[in-house]
Amino acid sequence: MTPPTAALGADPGFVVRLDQFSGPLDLLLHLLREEQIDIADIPVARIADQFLEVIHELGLNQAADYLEMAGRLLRLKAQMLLPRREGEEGWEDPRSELVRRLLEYQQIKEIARWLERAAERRALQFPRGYLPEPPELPPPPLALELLGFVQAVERVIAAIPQPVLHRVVPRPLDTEGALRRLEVLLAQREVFSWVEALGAHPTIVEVLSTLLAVLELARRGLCRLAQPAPFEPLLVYRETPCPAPAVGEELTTHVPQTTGPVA
Amino acid sequence: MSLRPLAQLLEAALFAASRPLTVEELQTLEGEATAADVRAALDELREHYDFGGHAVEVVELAGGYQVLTRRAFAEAIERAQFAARPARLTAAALETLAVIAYRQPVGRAEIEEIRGVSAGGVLRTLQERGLIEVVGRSDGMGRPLLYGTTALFLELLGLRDLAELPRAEEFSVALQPPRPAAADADEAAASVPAES
Amino acid sequence: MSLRPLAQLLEAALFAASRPLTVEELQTLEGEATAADVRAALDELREHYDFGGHAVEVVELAGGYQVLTRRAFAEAIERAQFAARPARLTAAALETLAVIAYRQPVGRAEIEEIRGVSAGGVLRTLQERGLIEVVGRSDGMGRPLLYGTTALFLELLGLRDLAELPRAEEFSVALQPPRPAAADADEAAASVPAES
Repeated sequence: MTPPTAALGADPGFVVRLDQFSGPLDLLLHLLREEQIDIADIPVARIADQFLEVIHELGLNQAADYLEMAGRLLRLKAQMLLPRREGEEGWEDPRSELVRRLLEYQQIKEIARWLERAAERRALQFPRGYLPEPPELPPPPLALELLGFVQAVERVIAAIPQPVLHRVVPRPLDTEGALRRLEVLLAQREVFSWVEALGAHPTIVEVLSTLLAVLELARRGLCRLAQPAPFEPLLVYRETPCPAPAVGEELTTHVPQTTGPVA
Repeated sequence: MSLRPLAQLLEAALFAASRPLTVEELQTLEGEATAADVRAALDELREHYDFGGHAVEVVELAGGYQVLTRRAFAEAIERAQFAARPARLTAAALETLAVIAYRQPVGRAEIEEIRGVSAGGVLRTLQERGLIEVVGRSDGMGRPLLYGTTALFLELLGLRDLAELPRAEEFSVALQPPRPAAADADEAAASVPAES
Repeated sequence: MSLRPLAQLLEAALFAASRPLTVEELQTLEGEATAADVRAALDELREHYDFGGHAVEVVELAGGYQVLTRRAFAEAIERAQFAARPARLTAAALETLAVIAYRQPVGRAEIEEIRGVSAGGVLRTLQERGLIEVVGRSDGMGRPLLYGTTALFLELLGLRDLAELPRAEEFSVALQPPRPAAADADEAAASVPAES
């Protein structure tokens, strides 16, 4: 039989899909079976490489469980490479834990197969298809216990995906950084929209920093600002600095709608 | 006297089907059978039920045939109340009820977001059971219905009012729809290309 | 030979129920009937079905009794589309059930350790299908929920009780290369409980 990894590369029609395995242990058993390997004496290095190759071929996007197993196999591979003295006392085969898990899982798989057959056999017998309307009696009293209720709440909470908690870092306004970005833009171009200094997905902090920086540059007389129409972005015009800039004058003269909202 | 093969087939089909079956449908069970064969086998089955003292009979109904329990036994069965399972809520119903109890008034969309599964059938069951009721409409898109728990709900749990729900504050805070990580401000900040 | 009154009552009740009924439940049909009376009447009904050549039989299931069609008619019923089999379980669901059936009461962590994959989704599905339920809490860290199988699990597998599951030791613990799949399947089939 061809090893699955070789087959993957050789024949595009042969596809091993990750969802055909019910987990990394299942995939591992599959590889061992394909290679007719004794579970008790696994050539870890070879199997680890094959395992990695297969999960690589299959795409890793949703395979956290497989990645964890890949990590274990690689650690094991490294452990097997460590030198050991002949007949050393107390040497424990680093593979024994993996062997135990594989055997346990293999047993579960056999039980699962037994259950499946039992269910199939049972499915050959049909219950009565027509069930009479329930009698027109008051429904039996409903049993609701506080303990069961609280457990239900806890189950729901446990099943809610936990939001990733981020460390909250105090974030001061970065006017200095915004100034540097604006100065670069001013050196390159006569006129540009202040929005260009913001980047693709600005945070509110960056918007504020940039706005303050623009105003600061205008105050220093390095640029002048204009807003063509209400709600339109401010335009930043390059200005040669005067020795004695009139503070704020540029702003009021060049912004036709001083009360106009800034987009 | 034992039932003959075609009568056996008809018995199996009439037992397993959820509705009356017509003679034409019953013919499909056995390729060679004519309508007359099927009618003869139906008669055989009917006689078998009648003379064997069975509690069921072959009834002609809605253009087809069905095996039903005889009327004489209906009363005894009703008295025994087998038809309904002992009334306990399923895990899904209980969990939905829990979300409503701690988040009310709450709409279906939020319940589904929190539990991660659709809630339509369960909401109907809970409403039929009188454990929840529509308490209003949200102002949001489509003005969805909002649900809340009923007096019966409190009664069954032995509570005087909602304030007596166990760990009310802790649970009402914990039962939030999951927040997508992308909405996080830190992530947004990280995606701004570094410049200078 | 005609069915006697108690056997008739049982037949009516078993036809009307959507699940196996226990001897205790069947006793409530007839105030004076003892458990022994009910068992005798069940035997009478069973023999009647067997010797009368009926397409249905009395099956002992999940601690109770249910009337089901005989296996021989499954193909004809399905072919005519008068009834459908229940949805098959996925491999993940079957493996999870296997762990729970043999280790119950068992927590999620142990299930995940044995299967090597996270179990949240499968546990939820099995719970919603009514095949497993929360049976308690462990004393360990965080007091995790413990799961066990339900009566519906036994019903689905056609088992009288959990004792009918083969002992875990009967499943080969292969320290040698696994045998071809076909041989495996035969062996599993052979250990399915024989028809009663």
